[in-house]
Amino acid sequence: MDVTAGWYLALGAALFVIGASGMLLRRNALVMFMSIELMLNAVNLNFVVIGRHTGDLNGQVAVFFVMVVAAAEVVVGLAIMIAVFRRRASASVDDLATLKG
Amino acid sequence: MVDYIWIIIALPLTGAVFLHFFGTRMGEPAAGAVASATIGLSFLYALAAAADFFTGSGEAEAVHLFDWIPALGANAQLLWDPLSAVMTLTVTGVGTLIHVYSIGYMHGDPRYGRFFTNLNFFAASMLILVLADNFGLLFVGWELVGLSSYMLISFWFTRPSAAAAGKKAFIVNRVGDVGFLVGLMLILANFNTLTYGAVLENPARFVTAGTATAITLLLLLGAVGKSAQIPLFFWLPDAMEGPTPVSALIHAATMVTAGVYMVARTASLFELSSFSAGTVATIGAFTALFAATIALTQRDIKRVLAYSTISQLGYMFLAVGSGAYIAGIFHLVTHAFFKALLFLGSGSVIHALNDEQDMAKMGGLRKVMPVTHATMVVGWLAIIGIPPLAGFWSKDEILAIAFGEGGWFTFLWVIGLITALLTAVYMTRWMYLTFWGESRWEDGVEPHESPPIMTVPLIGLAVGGAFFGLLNTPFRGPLRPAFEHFLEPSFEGVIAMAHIPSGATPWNLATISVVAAALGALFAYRRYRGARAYEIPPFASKRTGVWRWVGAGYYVDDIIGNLLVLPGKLVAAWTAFVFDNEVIDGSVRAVGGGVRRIGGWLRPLQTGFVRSYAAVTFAGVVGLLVWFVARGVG
Amino acid sequence: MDFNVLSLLIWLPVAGAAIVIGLPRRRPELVVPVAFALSILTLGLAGFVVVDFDLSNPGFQFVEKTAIWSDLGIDYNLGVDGISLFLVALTSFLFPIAIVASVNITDRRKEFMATLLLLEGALIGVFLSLDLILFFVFFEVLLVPMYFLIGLWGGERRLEAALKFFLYTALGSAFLLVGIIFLSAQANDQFGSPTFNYLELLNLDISTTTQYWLFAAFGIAFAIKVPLFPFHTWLPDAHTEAPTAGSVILAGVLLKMGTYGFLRFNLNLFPHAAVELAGFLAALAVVGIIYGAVVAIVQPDIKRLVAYSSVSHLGFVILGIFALTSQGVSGGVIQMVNHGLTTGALFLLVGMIYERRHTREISAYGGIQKVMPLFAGFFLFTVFASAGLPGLNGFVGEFLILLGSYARHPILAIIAAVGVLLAAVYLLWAYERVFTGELDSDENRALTDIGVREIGILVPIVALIIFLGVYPKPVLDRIEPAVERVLDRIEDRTGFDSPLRISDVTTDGVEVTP
Amino acid sequence: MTEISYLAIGPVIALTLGVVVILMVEVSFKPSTSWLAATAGSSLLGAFVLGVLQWAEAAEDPVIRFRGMLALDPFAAFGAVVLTVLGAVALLVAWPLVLQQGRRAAEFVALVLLSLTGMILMAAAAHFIMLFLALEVASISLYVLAGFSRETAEAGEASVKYFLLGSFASAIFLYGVALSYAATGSLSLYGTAAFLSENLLLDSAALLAGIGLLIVGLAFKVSAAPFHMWAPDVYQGAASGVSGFMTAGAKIAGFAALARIAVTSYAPYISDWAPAVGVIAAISIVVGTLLAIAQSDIKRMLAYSSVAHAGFILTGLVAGLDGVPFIWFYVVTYAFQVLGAFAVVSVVSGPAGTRSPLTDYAGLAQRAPALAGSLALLMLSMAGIPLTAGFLSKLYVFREAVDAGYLWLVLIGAVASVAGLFFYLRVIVLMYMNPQGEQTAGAAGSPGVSDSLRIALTGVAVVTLAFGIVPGPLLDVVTTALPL
Repeated sequence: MDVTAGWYLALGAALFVIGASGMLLRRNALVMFMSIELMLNAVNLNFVVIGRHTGDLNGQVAVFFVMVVAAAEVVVGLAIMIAVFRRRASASVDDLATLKG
Repeated sequence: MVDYIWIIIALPLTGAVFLHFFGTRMGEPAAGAVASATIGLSFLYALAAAADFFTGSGEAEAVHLFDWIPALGANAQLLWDPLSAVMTLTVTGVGTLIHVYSIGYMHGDPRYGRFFTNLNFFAASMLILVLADNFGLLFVGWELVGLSSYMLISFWFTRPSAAAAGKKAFIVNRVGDVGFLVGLMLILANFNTLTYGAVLENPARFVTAGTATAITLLLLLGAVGKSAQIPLFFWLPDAMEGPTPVSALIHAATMVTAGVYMVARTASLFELSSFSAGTVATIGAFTALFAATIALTQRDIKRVLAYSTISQLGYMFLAVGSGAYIAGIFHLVTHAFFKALLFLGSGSVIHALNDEQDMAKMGGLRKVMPVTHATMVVGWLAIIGIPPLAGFWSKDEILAIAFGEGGWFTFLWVIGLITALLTAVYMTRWMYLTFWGESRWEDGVEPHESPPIMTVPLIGLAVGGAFFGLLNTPFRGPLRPAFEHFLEPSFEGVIAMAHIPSGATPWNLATISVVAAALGALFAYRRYRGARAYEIPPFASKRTGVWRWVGAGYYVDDIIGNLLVLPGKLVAAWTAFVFDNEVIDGSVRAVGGGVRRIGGWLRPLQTGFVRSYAAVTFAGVVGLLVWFVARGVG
Repeated sequence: MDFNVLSLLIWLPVAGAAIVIGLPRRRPELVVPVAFALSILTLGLAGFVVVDFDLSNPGFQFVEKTAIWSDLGIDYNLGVDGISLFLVALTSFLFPIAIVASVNITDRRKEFMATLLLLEGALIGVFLSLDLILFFVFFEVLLVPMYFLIGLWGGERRLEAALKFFLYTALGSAFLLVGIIFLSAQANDQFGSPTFNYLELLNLDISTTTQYWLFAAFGIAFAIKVPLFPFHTWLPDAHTEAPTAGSVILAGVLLKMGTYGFLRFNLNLFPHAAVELAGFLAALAVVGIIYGAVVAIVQPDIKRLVAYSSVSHLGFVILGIFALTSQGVSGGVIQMVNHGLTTGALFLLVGMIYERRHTREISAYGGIQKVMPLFAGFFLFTVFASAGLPGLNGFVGEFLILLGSYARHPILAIIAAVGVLLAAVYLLWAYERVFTGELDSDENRALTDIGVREIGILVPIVALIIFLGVYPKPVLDRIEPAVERVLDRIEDRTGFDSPLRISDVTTDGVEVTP
Repeated sequence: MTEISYLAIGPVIALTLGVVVILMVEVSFKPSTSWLAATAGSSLLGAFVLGVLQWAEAAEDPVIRFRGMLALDPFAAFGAVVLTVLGAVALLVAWPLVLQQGRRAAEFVALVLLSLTGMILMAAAAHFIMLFLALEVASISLYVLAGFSRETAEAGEASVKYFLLGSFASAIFLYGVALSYAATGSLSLYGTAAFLSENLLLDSAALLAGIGLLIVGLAFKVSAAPFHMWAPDVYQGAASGVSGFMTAGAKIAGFAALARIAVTSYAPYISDWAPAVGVIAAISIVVGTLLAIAQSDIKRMLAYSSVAHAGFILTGLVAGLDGVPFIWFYVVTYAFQVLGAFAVVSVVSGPAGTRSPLTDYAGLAQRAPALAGSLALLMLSMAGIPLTAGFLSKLYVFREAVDAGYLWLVLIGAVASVAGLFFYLRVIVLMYMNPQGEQTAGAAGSPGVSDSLRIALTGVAVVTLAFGIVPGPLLDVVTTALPL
């Protein structure tokens, strides 16, 4: 059997959902952030596949931009987290619940 | 002359307005003089204006003053016809005498000026009532006299009883007025106007007997309220809280007779419905008897007269109910004379005994108050119907006509006759307890004859009470029934005018009633001659059986109080404090609070945990996807 | 018109508010005179309009029209007809009185007077607007000054009262706004261009079902304002907590916006629905008449008593309007004015006694007629005016309403007549408890009678009360053509045949000597 | 005719230039705050002027430049102008905060300008990738701004939450882009539009799913329920001086982007997405109002009210292109109102403060009449009382929604706006009628108001009133500020 675009898209979707569920289930801020990265990459996969499928370069190019943005996010995100979690033992986001209601 | 008929109203009205601003400053007796002058002048004017009617050359005229509420056919428009002339003359005539009397009676009252303001204002209102040419204006007068009666009854407002009595009078009258008002609704709906001419001229053109019955019964409710007939009579005795001249003018001579006048005025409607007419007569007869019985037992000199007034008004209702409109008006006039006389006399007595009203503390005043006594004797004979005094002629005409109607009316005649007997009893008793027998005055009271300013009006009224009756004797010849001829033009439209049966009947009837009166007087004479206070039954400590009932006015006030007023207040309180506060406003508050509470419930969802936020967001995503994909696929 | 008198009527008080605020802080004694002068000026303008009003023209007069936001069809469009004329006059008449009545307010007096003047402008605007958005703007914006009036200068429970008043009425206007927008959407479909112009919207033909919905949307807003039973509970609180001037304006003018709205919009824009629902609304009105009176009887607080009496009286107005007869409707219109005068006067009087004794509890008084005879006289007079005594203004309205509505709602009219009796009950009972009897407590013995200023503000009202009662012709002559026009419109839109019109009535009797 | 148009990126250049200069100078010298102000001001001024030029240019012939990347149309131009003005006012408001930052002042200013560039690009982007980049530029700077003040733990918490959820949303948005790309084969907004108008999709599931995710991504930015959860925490946690800018900017940019893609790319599918938008609007209005009622902290209250307002603005979107001008009107006027409101908050509870309980406002009218007055005006405007911009905004969006047949939504909106009075009036009551009595009023002395802030507040108040009474000028502009 040959692997059509549909499979890749399905894989992308699966990865995206895995990432999303990681976001919902994990406590550790870093891990949550990683699952977001996973979601972004799932989307990247889609872009590549569709670009390949339609022979349109935009898809391929988009991936690079997403990667760059993701990198930027990493930088800022990690900076923020360090700033916040420096004083704390864990990096559990559940400790951050003073603002609510 | 007639075109300026409004002057009759304007005079006392200006008097009232003038006195309102300057009366207090003028003080006595100027204020009283002004008031008496204004009303006296309007009496003279009315006399002059009525001249044509005396000669029989007069024509009924409507005088248009200005538009008031044209949309209802109710304009400021006066009607000058024999009927309104008679009423005007009575009001102004008797009114003048009472005004003069008051100059003396109210001597020394701190609110002397205000009293005459109100008295003048009452006269003006009453004149509006009798001169109105449409039901709208009639209603104006109708209510204004109610107002002035309210203000005069509670004139001594510091006495709670007086204030309460005034309020009671006004509200009970209002009950009747509701009926009156609804009656006017029907009139407008059926006649498309409130003007007398269009309504009363052959109303059969517009209404069936049924409608006429409805209208007349509603009007009757109003009349019953004003004229203190069953079931709305119980305000009048309390109204005696007012100064005696007020009782004389308003609650004996004029205002209370407005009901009779109104029925007579709307005769052409009443005759369309024999039922209504019968109701009027029956109410009248029974009220007459009922009130007379209570009058037997009262010890307050004025309350006796109050119940007597109710009873006499009953006679008038009996008259107009049996179609004897002229007889009714006739009795109205004679009664105005002798009842005003009696009231003013009692006023003179009260005055002499330093505001003592309890007859148990009177007696033997004949010697000290000769003039008053003399006039009272006239009044007494007049009211119990001894010829040739006024009461005899008018009352007997009524009884005769009722008898002549036959059927049910014969029964009413019997009641009327019994009432005549009772009238003789309680009035004779009244005379004994006040003027005759021995004195039972409190210590330190030296009664004295009232000053001329008070006695002169008494004499004037006495003359009227004595001779006015002769104006309407059934004799032919020199003493032809002038009064009847005088009034007849006003009742042209009325087909079924009842007249005295011809032949010997009236004479027999007259004899019967005179005998009845004599018997009553005789009984009272034997019973109360030389009586001492403690041994006079109605006064004796132990009132037994029926006397307790009668003495308490059949407990009507208590019944009203406990069956209507009290439950009414309870219902009102429940509506206000339970239903309105809890149910209606409560539900409003509930909505407001509910919104707040829902907000409170939602807050905990904002847990502060990032992951739950993400979860909610994700749920939103899923929901949206489901929606879109469903649409995309379907 | 060479000058836009109507605009002046609206904006003069508003500018006045600015002027008052601008007055120097160190000259507090200037505030009242300036405010008073401005309101008198406004009254003069209103008087000019009343006099210059053309009786033969049943339509709108002094019309001004300039497109402000034309792309949305929102115009600045003013006009006055026989229906709004006397409401404007009443408004401009009551404000000078309200101002003089509140000279004793020392806390933030400037702000107080400015608020009053703003309120006046907005109120006049409500009655003059011929553009629905303009109407709504005034209708809604005047909640703010009123809110501050109650909330800043009110009694102990002023805050909740003010909030209740604001929210309750705003809820109504929310529906009104949706209704208005929907109406203009209809116009957009039918005319191809959106418009909020009342006169143009009159030409819409709206399906009967839509009319019901719109009638409801407008109706709720106005029913709350009137207030109709059962939307009335904001009123006693607001009236009771408001300062005297506030109560006077609230009862005198604000409530009329509801009745006016019913007459101006519900009857004209949705005739079918109006004819169909007339019975229902009249029934609500009658319930209000009786209910308000019954509740008033037992109120221990005299201001609350007067407030509930308003519920009862406004019921008469609505009954008259939805009688759909000339007599009923014109009675309703004149009764709006009457109620404004009498209830306004009552609140003034209550305010005077409150200033002296600082209690509204009826039970705290008794026998004070002895120490305050003048006050008692004015009070009794007003009481009877309010109880609809013939010869005074209240009667003319009630008489027209009752007799006019019988033709269409006989039963309801008869029940309403009982309201006249109940009015006498609660008013006279209250009078008896406050003024008559023995003068027992020392506080009451210490009371002083009203002074020149207080007499001065009462006399004009009293004069008007008598004048309108004895000679209402000038007023009726201006009202009736406009009312006839409304009914004609309903008749040719719906084929409804009004049971009683002016033309039906005859005044011919015995030959009349001119 | 070239694809390059420096005018199209003019404002962006001006701002980025400003950022670069500020940062470079900052590292080498210690510039005074006044110098900072001057630089920031001039770059904002430049951006503004260029924006106006854009408008003048685009008014004649709107075009797409940079090979379908950026639109040079009135829509973009207007966005640029409004956002630069907003940025300026925001800096005025935040200036006390800047002064407190000492060495970090420059970073702060730079971040504000940077996020502005992102927002401006969001309004101008004609390509999904462009849009994504703009979105990220704007958001990432906001993440940092949210946690900028190190004093309070709340700030850090706020920024972490904002960051995590924000990037989560971005991912979702991006996935939506991918799906749309899959369905249409185009990443350009206008390409997508062209494709959809030319050929009819047999199975639009993928496309619609994509649209759905795109809407979620942007609804998150504008904090529409149920994607609003972050908003209250972030706006409260962030320094009062800056949360106003975060709210306002995000709203303008987010709605600009949302409006553009909705009415250009996916116009043919309006019957599919409009109802969904309507539902989101309804939920936002109801949830925002109800929760705002329950708040005791004014910042949270404002946050929830901004959720409700997001709902009201979305109400305008259901009308499609017809609604766009009124979305502009609403979002612009609202943005300045919310900025002003937070400005007052930053005075009362300190520019770096995070919490601002309502009780602090008791008796404010006596202590600071001007502040109280302007806050009261803003509250009334947000509540939609006539003669304020807030009323007209609501009126317009409601009217459009009714025309589009969304009566139910308008009814919900109208009733909710009444319930909203609850909390707007509560602030006024506290300030003027002061039920607690004097003891709270005595507690806090008269707060000092910096001149910059006074200017900003006056401006905001004037705008709110002016556009409430004579909306004409603004209306004329927004009715032409349509996307190509």
